[in-house]
Amino acid sequence: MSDVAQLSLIGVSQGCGYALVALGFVFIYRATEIVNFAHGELMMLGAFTVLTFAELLGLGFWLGAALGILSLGVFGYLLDAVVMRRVIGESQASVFILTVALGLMLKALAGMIWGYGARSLPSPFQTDVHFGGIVIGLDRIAVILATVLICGLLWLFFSRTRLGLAIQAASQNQLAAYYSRIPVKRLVSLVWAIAAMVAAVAGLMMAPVTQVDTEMSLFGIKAFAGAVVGGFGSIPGALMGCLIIGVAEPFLDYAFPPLKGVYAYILMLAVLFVRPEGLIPQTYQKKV
Amino acid sequence: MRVLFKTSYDQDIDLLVLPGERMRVGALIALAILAPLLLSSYYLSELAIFFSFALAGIGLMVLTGFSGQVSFGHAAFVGIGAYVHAVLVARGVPFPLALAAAGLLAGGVGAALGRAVSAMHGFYLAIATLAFSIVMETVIGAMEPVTGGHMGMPVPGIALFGVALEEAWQQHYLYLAVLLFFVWGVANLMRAPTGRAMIAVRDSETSARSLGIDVRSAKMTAFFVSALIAGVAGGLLAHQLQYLSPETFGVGMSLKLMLMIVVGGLGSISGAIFGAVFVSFLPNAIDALRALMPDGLVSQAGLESFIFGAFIAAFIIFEPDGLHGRWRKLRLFLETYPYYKRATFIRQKRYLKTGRFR
Amino acid sequence: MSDPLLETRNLETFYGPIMAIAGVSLKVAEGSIVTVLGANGAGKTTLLKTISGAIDCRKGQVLFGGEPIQNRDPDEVARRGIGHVPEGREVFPFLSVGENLTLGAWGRSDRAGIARDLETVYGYFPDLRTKHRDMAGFLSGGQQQMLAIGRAFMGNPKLMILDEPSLGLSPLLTRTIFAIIRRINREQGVTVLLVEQNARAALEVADHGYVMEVGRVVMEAPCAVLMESEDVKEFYLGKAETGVRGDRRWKKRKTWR
Amino acid sequence: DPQRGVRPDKVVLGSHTDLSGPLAIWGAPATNGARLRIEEANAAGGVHGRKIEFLVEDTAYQVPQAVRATNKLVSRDGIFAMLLGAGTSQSLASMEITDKAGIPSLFPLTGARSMAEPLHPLHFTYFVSYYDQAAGGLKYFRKTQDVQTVCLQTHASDYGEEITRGVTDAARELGMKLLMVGTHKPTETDFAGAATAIKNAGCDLAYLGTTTKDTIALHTTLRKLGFKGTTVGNMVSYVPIVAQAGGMDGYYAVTPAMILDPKDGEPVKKRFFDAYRAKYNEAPSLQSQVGYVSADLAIKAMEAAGRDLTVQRLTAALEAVRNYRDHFGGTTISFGPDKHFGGDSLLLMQVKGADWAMVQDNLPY
Amino acid sequence: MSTLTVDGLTVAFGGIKALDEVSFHVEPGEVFAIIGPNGAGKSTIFNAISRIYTARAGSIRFHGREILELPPHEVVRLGIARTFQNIELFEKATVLQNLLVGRHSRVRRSAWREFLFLPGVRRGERAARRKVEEILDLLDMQHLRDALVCDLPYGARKNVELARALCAEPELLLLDEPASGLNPEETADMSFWLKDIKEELGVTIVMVEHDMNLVGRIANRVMALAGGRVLSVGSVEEVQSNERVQTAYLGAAA
Ligand SMILES: Nc1ncnc2c1ncn2[C@@H]1O[C@H](COP(=O)(O)OP(=O)(O)OP(=O)(O)O)[C@@H](O)[C@H]1O
Ligand SMILES: Nc1ncnc2c1ncn2[C@@H]1O[C@H](COP(=O)(O)OP(=O)(O)OP(=O)(O)O)[C@@H](O)[C@H]1O
Ligand SMILES: [Mg+2]
Ligand SMILES: [Mg+2]
Repeated sequence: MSDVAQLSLIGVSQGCGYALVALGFVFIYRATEIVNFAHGELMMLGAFTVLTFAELLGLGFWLGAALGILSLGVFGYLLDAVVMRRVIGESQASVFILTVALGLMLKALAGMIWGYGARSLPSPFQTDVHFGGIVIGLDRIAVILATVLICGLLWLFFSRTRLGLAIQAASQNQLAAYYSRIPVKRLVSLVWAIAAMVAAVAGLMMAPVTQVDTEMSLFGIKAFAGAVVGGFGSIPGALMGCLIIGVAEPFLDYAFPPLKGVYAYILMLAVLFVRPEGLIPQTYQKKV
Repeated sequence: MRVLFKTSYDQDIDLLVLPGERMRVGALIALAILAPLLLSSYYLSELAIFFSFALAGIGLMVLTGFSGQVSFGHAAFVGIGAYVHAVLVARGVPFPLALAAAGLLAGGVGAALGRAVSAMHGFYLAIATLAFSIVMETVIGAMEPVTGGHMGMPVPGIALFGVALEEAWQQHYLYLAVLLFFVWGVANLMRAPTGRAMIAVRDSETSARSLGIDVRSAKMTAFFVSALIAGVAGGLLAHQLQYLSPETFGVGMSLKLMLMIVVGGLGSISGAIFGAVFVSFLPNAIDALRALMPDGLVSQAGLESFIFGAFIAAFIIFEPDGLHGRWRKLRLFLETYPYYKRATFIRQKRYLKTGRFR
Repeated sequence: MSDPLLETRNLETFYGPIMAIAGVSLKVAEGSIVTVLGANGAGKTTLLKTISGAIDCRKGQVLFGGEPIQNRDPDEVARRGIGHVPEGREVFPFLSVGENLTLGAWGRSDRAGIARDLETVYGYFPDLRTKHRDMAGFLSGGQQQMLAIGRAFMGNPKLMILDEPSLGLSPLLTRTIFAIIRRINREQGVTVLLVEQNARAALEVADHGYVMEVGRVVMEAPCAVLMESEDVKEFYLGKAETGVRGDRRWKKRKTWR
Repeated sequence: DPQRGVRPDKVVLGSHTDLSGPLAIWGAPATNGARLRIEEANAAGGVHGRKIEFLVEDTAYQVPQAVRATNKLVSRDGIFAMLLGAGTSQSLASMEITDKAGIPSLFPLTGARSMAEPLHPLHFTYFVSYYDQAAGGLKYFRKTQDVQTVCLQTHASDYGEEITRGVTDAARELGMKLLMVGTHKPTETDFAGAATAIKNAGCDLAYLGTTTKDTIALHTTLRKLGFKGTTVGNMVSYVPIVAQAGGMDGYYAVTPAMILDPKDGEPVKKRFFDAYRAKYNEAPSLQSQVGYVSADLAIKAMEAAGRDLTVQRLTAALEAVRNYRDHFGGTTISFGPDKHFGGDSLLLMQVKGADWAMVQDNLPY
Repeated sequence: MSTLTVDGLTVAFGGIKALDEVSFHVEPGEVFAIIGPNGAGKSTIFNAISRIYTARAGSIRFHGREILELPPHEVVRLGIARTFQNIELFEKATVLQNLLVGRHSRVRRSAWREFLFLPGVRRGERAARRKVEEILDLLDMQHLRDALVCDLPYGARKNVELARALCAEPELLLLDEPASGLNPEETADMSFWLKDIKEELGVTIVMVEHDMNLVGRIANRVMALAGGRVLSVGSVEEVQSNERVQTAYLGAAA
């Protein structure tokens, strides 16, 4: 019984970790319909930047985190203004490949700057919390809280603010958005900035779990699976899908150890076969 | 500009109508036939690997370029083909039969997958195929008695009708023949009703249905043909790798295949081949470039993949229609010279419109 | 006559190698309604898109209130006071009708004015009121057209550019549309540039007209004059004529004056 | 017929390695280390007056890339020997080509048994294999702690399979029970399920066939969930970050080489450390040492082979190496006509207070 | 027997009925026009016939054959082709390719024969091409044959869609606002074509149209729809003079 509680709790925190990454690219997708495969790399870059500020420059965790997140925001803004803006209107496959290429570049760049060895980013949340026979690290609880917070904020942003509405409009029909005086270019750059900041937060929060190195970005692939389960593009869907995967995984691992690592994908395929567009579908039959 | 007056429907049906086209394709084939005289065995083996990848790229082009089904797991079919082929050849099955079996089995798995995912669209499909390939990699790893598991298995040499083809030039002709056969076949398919149905499904499913196209079966056909070709490519590739292990056919290879067709230009057969040339020989080009770089930079680990990424990114930003598109423009420029207009080569502003409609 | 509110000088716009408009100059005086007629493919849509910055011109100028605005981003042009109702019902498909209209008022801060305009739009198009919570993408073709017009109206523009506003609307609504155009022009002083296939209605409501053929302006005159032109009558007003087979099936060559 | 890859003024060595993929953490520093040693040799006039040219091809851990790289090195660059090829499958595929061309494969960057087994005249490796590392570790704990039951968590990969065989065989031989084998993808980050399974199986010892990050994740999760048994891994997890990660105290690693301690004042070590840092702007890692040692071994063998360098002479010279000791305090290395695994024994290290401490030298396997 | 018999057709989205028990029938060889205010449910009728929407109740029979049991792609095989209100062409293909796809329901296919391009395939292609050229001739659009659809202006696309539907050699043609976006001259051309299609090809036409001029010129019977219900069916004059049609649709006495 306590095993069940323990595994569920860790599963929830792991699921929240996936969600934290997923939120970033769902956000970009929602706003630009670009599937950003380089999001994991942004997360890695965020972690390295925070590491640089906090450890290498010795500014301490909190200041380092703040500066790291801000730098990533600027980076995200520039990434859109310099690169992504130019490929608007290209086929989804091309844009996707572009993000893959950007990911390659970022990864190589990080390797050249910081090397390929893993580093650990000492976090202030290193203690464990015990209650009722189960234990969880404070860092895991921080992940859960951060995810809930960011998820809530993004959801409010899209559903309650005019800016959120405008961004969605721009993704659905950019020309019409322009005609409605919406400053599409600036908004989209802003979205990239925010998404990169969310990625940095994810990198920073997940660092105790994954350590910081160039391969950290692979964490993002399961986050993709989670977002797809939820219905790609939906914020609550992403949270739901990632939680499902996060919670199911440890139980499947426990019950049947030899296949650890592919359950997320098997689960996702199973969901997609039943609901080809995820739990909260985001595509619609065209009205003709 | 040159004007072609068509005098029969056959001219629209035939593959190569313009004398220029015929000359170009003929010259390319002639060059490929003469290659063993011109190239060392190193370049011939590079060519053989390139032929295998180009073939797999054509397979993916059928699926993604022509019928709009994005697959990020196509390496799985290459892997299935490679393993089936290698296992059969190792058990003494003649090369052509083994290759055919590899293609058919990969095609069968592809069709089954195609049926299962026929209701998925765009990105869902992409991620589903990616997941499929990850699962497939694990399955191959788990089938240890047959596939050698994660340790992998060696691939026997090629023997055709009892004759061992050990020389690079012999393999060269074999690979060239297989590649040309499938290029021809796919070109045929695309000028016939089945191919047009695939294109129709890509552009508008609703419309395709209203014209009597069974969308699901069109998708299955596309998956079948595409996976079959990828499987055959896998069989060819196996002999060049000489050693198979499951992770060879992982996400990295799938992305590389995707890269090839995007860089080449989605929706054209020559695009798949141009793209394969580009992606396959880019590392060689980067290698050559290294001679020009300062010493400290050259020994930087990861430089190759950075430049590789940069090339691809630049390509997509500056020539989103791919090499095929660039080639068309170049031809237009030459044909209309000196009457070309500068505006021809300038892109109008474009606007994103939602892809969330089925 | 005072300076025109909008003027194009010698505009040339290309799609790749295709020259879609070739040296178009026109003037829209402040407070007037100007209509552009032309067969399909004449370049009307291209002209309007060039004016509102949706596509770039290669040559020429677009002057709005005396200032050049060609090749700017369309949102900037729109902020200067040009509201564009595009061809082909460009609504935001996954937002509700209400949200679409709200976005039309982007950048306006006068709450009262917005609320009033919203009421006006719902008054013009009662269908939109009943559907205001539904996703715009699932409206019928005509309803989407109403929404596109309503959205541009919500922006309270100085100049309204309408690309075939009556497309797909019922005869009743078509008539309403023209009445609305006249009303906002008379009552709120909004200048209108109108492209319409329904030439008779357009010429009735407009002050001045241009006729375009394959990318060029071939005729320009006050509407009253245009209506009397033989060619306009022949090709745009659909003069009912009958011949031997009951219908006249051959075409007369266009001569333009 | 002159020897391929040997010219009057130079000898060409090649390497297919991972400078950008998942194993860049091995490939890059090892290549750097080797390069450092080779440049030293060249600065000292080369080997019998020949400068060593070291050609490195990045494979990004892809087999097709490794095959292409090998083809290039063999057919176009005409290398004399392959040094430090990275990755098991990559090296196996590469060796299919080099063997045919009669080119020796020296010290591939992997501990797979297949690198020198079955015995092949051209294959040499100086690591004790992962297989034997597992055996060595289990033997030790059987003796010292009377371990009866073992659990194994390892990669679903060739690396994991190798370890599984090592652990299975050793356990059988030593009369221990293997209670559970779990495998995971190398990229996994969460081990709650696996750790619970290990804990509930009640093993005395958990063998971790893991790499760096999953070692940390699995070990800390095990401890967090209250697993009391011994935890052991192999050389792959023997890296500073594993010790520094926090919560790793008590974790053992079996390794054939030792990480250089920068605070150690010994001049050889210090010279290496400073030179490496100066050249590559970062501290050397275990892999840098491995690269350096591999190059050193190769250079020593070439020197011993004499001015008339041929493959036969090289392999003969290698087979004559006895009790070679590297500069960094690793175990001794000896080769012989039927001993192409160079390592003579192992080291047992343990994490103590965010650092690795030696528990046992000369650990037999 | 009627060509098309629609009986009690009900289509609903959520709680709202877009069509509420609509019944009508279309006789062989006639032009049957459907008019009605925007959102009346006209396009929905077409979408129900071509099985894009699922009907909640009712039946649609074509020569007595129940359509609602068929999968969408079978409908055209019975001989029912359609156009779309907002144009659904294959944008990145040429006009010719679009029309050839239009032949899809009339050609025999076999992927492997096509892969090898056996002689039979070529014969089939030639035959399809001949038919397509006839249609191009009929609609006077040979000059557009090799143009890419995405480069065409609105009006031309409308015609391409009509041509594509004709390529299926339908017995019944469903046209959703064929004249919208056309100027009077082009509308006149359209009316001639529709007459030719009806008289020379013997195709029965059901069309949704707001241009009462066109309706008046070619329709044999008209059905007026509003709010998903039938207001009135009859000759053009009868329907036009119906009071409810006038208030709901025409506005004033037309
Ligand atoms: N995206 C495009 N690419 C290439 N050519 C185009 C494109 N859009 C329009 N054209 C061409 O430009 C010319 C003008 O088209 P435009 O759409 O402006 O005509 P229009 O007068 O609005 O016609 P309609 O009355 O049918 O709307 C046409 O010949 C058309 O073929
Ligand atoms: N897929 C859908 N989802 C929700 N509502 C729909 C859908 N399709 C149609 N409707 C609704 O059904 C009603 C009828 O739509 P339909 O398209 O049939 O109208 P129409 O008569 O063709 O009008 P128009 O002349 O404007 O094209 C409209 O109110 C529309 O909003
Ligand atoms: Mg137009
Ligand atoms: Mg309609």
